[in-house]
Amino acid sequence: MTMTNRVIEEFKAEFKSVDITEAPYEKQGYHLSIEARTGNLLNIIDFLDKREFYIIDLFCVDYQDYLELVYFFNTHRELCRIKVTLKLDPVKPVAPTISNTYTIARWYEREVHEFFGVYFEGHPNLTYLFLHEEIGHYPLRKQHVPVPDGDKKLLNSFRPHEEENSFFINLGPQHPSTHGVLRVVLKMDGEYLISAEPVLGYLHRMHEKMAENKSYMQFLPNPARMDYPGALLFNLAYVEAVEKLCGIEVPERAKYIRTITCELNRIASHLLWLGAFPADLGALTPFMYAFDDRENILDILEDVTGSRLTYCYFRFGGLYNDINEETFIDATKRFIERMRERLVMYDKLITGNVIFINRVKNIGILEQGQAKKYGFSGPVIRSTGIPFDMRKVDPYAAYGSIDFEIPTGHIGDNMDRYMVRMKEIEISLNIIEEGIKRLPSGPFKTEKVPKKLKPPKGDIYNAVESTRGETGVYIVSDESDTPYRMRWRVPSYSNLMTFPHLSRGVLIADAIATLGSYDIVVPEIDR
Amino acid sequence: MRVVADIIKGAYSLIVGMGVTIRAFFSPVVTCQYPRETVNISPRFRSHTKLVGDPENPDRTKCIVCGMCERNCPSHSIKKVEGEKKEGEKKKTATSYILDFTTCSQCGICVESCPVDALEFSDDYNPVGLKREDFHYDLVKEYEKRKKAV
Amino acid sequence: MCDTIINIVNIVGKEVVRTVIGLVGVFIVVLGNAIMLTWTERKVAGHIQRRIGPKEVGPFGLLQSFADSVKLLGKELLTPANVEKPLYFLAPTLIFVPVLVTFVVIPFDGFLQVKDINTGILVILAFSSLTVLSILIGGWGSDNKYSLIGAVRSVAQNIAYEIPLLLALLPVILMANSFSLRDIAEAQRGAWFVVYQPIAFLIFFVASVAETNRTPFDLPEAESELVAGFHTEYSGMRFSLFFLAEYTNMFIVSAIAVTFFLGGYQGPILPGVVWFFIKTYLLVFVLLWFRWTFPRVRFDQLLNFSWKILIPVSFLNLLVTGGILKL
Amino acid sequence: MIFADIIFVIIILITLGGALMTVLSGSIIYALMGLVTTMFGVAGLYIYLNAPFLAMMQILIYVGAISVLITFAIMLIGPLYKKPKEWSYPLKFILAAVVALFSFFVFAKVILKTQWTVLSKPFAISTKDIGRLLFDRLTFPFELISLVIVVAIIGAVMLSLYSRGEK
Amino acid sequence: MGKRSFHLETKDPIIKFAVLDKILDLARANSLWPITFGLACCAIEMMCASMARFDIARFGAEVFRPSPRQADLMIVSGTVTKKMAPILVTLYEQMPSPKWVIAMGNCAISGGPFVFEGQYNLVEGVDLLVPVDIYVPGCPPRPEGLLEGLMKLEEKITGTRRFPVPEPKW
Amino acid sequence: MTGIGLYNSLNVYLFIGLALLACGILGVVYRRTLISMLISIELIMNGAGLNLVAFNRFVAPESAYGMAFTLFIMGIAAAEAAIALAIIILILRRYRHVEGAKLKEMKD
Repeated sequence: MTMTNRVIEEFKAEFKSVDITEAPYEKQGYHLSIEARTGNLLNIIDFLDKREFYIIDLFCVDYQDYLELVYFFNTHRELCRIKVTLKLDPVKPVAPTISNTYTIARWYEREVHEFFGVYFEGHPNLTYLFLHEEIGHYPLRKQHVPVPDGDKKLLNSFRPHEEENSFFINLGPQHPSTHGVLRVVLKMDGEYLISAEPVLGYLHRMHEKMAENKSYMQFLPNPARMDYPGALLFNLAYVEAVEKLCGIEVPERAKYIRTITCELNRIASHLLWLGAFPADLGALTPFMYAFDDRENILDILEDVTGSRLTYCYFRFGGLYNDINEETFIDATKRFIERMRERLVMYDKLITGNVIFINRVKNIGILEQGQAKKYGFSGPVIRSTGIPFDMRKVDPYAAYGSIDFEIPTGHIGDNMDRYMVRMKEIEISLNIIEEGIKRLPSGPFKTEKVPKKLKPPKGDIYNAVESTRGETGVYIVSDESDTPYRMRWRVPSYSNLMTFPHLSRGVLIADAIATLGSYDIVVPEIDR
Repeated sequence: MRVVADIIKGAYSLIVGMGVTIRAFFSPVVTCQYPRETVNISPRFRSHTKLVGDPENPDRTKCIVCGMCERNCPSHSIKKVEGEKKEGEKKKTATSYILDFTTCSQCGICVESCPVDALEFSDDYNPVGLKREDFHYDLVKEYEKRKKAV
Repeated sequence: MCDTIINIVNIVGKEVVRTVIGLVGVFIVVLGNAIMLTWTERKVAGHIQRRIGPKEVGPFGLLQSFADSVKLLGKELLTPANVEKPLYFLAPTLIFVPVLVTFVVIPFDGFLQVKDINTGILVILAFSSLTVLSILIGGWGSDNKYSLIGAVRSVAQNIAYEIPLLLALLPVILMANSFSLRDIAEAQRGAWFVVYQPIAFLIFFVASVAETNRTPFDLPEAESELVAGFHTEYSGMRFSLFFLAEYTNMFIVSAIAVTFFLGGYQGPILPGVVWFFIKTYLLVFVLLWFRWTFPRVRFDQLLNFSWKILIPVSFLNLLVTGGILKL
Repeated sequence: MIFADIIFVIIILITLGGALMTVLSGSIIYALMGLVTTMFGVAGLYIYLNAPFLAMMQILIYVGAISVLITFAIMLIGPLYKKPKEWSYPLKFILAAVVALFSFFVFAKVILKTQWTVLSKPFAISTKDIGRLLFDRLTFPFELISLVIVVAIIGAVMLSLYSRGEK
Repeated sequence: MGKRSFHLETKDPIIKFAVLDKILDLARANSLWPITFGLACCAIEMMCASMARFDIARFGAEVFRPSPRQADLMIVSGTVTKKMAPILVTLYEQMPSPKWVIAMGNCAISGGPFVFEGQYNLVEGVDLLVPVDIYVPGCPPRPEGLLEGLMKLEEKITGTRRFPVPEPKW
Repeated sequence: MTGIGLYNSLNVYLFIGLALLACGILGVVYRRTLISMLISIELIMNGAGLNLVAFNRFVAPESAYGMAFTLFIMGIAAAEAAIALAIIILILRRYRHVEGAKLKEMKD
């Protein structure tokens, strides 16, 4: 019996009055959908929590007549995505908070609050997370709804009161180790952290709002700007979602090229992290070596896609252009050989270094039990020992036909996160090698794609494994040529939010090592 | 005894690391000295777009002023695509094609959507300027300049 | 008129004239060394990272440090609003005193020494504590939390590492039977003390890396944690003084290590001063090499390393040396 | 040797100025700076007294250890006491000044009254002599002092451990 | 496009030491220390420019200072949002003069591809906040673009260009 | 031209030491925080050391007792500072201030 059937049975037994409907997975990207009401939402959440479901995402859609809160759940053992919806009154939207069960919801709910004006009863700290003082309306509502006075509780204007034994430090937005413009308000006692509170939105570029103003085609360059180190993977998530929504078939060759270029991009992204992580610990030379290797990938990818960083290469139904077969395969093979040698060098320079080991081992330990509370993914979850990888769980592109292993860690400390990523580079090299061997010939793009895409009414959730974890895109279509609502589920967001938990009572140096080990990309979090 | 062994092991790992760096110290540099030499840039490199000349009539570009690129551009970088119909020709001839490169995202949608393949990416990889208006290119004029240079 | 001048010269005496000339020489050496070292550091860093480093400014980029120093001199002298002005101004000046004083007693050659003081090493150690003090008041006066944390770290680190530093020097002082640096250098005519005291040399070298705040012990200015540490709020000239002091300190600890363990100016064929500089710069190169290879240790690890390993080992070393010498 | 005199006077001024700064300045950190100045002055006086070893030890111990320790403590006390009120009511100041001046004049009288038997022999005590004395005649006090220091260190560590445990 | 609130003015000093000024200008042009201030995608290309392949160190500009007090050059590499704007201005003001700004990438120049009607969080061009000396367009610009910008800045400071001009490509 | 030889007179040193003592007493009595009291005590110690060395130099130039005892004073001063600071920090942790006059509890 599959997970889905079991859940249906158990759910029907427990909730007689609530409907649970099966959704066509191929069309919508989730298996079950439940329509909850304010009264029974918490019970449903409890039901899911008991069955080891983790929360993928929480967001809101404004249907004008009503607001709909959407909760997405899945399990780490087996693919079973459940969409729970909750309809709210658009004038005075109030919902119960689920942050007592799922900790990550604390931040998701704050986000919904500031973008839609939904109030969450029982939320411990319903302040603004992204927006700044000047914005006087709820930006993602379809109509202009002004924010009532006294509701704009901003961390921006938050002047933490100093206590006798502690003081506050603003780590960022301009700080060498926050990898961009993240701000973390640290409450410290000497060198020890008492608590940490991330403040986001310094790079909020309104991607989700922008999507509602652009056609499907015109949104293509945007995903690459969300996660610039792994641009192709975000591109793929978006393109595949739209393809599923419109039912566009992709030729085999395109699938393989997508896989190969994505894995190259993954290595490039991991190399960027491999440089930045020791740099956070004070070693600057690996940074240069990693970038040297990365340049090699960029050369290959530039020859394919035409850009060095923010690729806009995948198109609905295929690719922008075919690869240049001789040069590409040759260069890739040479790169694989070189990279394998370099990995040995990195082992000598970084992995074996006693100072490095002492700095990362047993620091920032994430337990398996927290995985469902926070919904973190990618190398962060694999480091805790859970072999959860979207490429394996829900194969897309050509991953289904290529065999590869999933590296896992043991205790989930910084060292494990480091080792998992290093191992992933190696595995990516294997995947690329395998993909090149099997690369079929044929067209690189389907001909049948209409110039103006007008997908049928409905919604879709599609997830890929980006370099940082599960990247999902949720699109609501209303038959026009622009998405009605587009939501991005980004892995760094949930990964980062474990930081307040991990940084309690540790040294500032350890906290920074932990922050570095997440490999966060701020534009992706801020969107 | 374990402490001593740890110290020795640790010191050895440090020496191994130093070996890596000193080897790098004596190996050749990988730098490309930019203004004196340039990296081989792929022909597919995407900079701003340029107009392609009509092979039949080098005085005009291939552009037929259909406005597809203008409509499809994600960030409305293409402004003022205008042209006139010259006598004796079937298609319109572009007289001005203004590209605001400062909002372009080099996605290639304009190139793709052009029905007559009049657009191409140029190789202008290092543009700099002193004001932002420097990058409002008139592609027709640029085409004429290029033609003169050849 | 003429009388008074002669009088003054008489009163001042040869010794003072010699000292003044020596001080001027020291000043030139300090500046030249710092300029040279900044260039070397960037060049070494470049080649370790397989790039070129400074190249376009002057031949081989040799004028790079000059350009930097001229630029820093020409910068606006900016004083942040909330600083404790007297402390803020005093710190960069104070950090320069020990640097100048220390050079007075270092024997560059048998005859090339500004002044041989019979408590030479004590002078160096005594005045080097001023460095800590100036970092402290600089960090304190800056009214910046990052500076303050950097300063506190610096003090804890210096207190912890001054002890093994001293204890590592003591066996050599015992063997040479003198505090004077020249006597110590002369005592190594036969064999260098590093042969008898390899452990002391290692301890001294590690401790001196910590004393100069270099990677892997660069916690007071740890970039990824504390922005720029204690000199976050300093700019222009004042910052360049910190910069200068850091590079001169690197030279000084290497020079002391050379004098104490590597035979000072002793060496065949070449004149002593050349040997001295060769040995010193080799040690400086090792310091640079360290910096561009290792990550930074953590604060508690740093202190533990000193209290739990360096100090007991150096005590043991001292005891054994004393025992062997006197029994 | 007029120069020596001039420098001597300067050193005296430094010493006394530092001492006054120590007691009269408004904030602890300036008081500490005053103390450091005084210590340097006293070290200079030691050099005039033909005791360069003592001068160096003075700087090494007082500046390098004690004042750094005190600064460290001030920093640990933290921003709370960055500018504590050092000036209490003037009556107390007057009282303190009276006490200080009184003791000054009493001892001054004593100094001036007493006929010191100043021997005009050249003073030639080297570091070696001090060392000999310390390990010969004064071994017991020397060991006692070391004991005191060890006890002090242990005590300080215990105290700080106690305070940490309490938290 | 919003109105510019900054106009670049050059005031002639009353007394001029021609030679000294020239030396100072030369020194300044050849020792531009940037502040570590990465905003978005372009920050990666900025890092690339300082890495082994392109090595900005050859021009003496690799000394990325984390503290604005010690920096001369601010490379605004990425999108400036309204929430970030006051911080950017603070950082600019904390830099001691003479100081320069390079707007790197289309976002910094004009808001780039993120400009659309109804946008609520974007500063459309960093030149609305601080005076910008050099504009380097691209999304993101290649590292060569940044190096070229650096040389253009040197040209702007000293008045002459020391380096050869690579062949223009179109 | 010879100087007055100010530095060759015992009384000068004694008076400097005395001045340091007076300053120290002034500080100890009137300063409020414990740390500044400690600093004042260090002043007194300095004065005492100076006196000892001066007597050694002028009254008993053949021995080194004065100097040896000055060294002892330094050692004591260091020990005293360590203990005192530990106590001060303890007091700070417990009473949240370091003002001597307010410490009533200790008297009981």
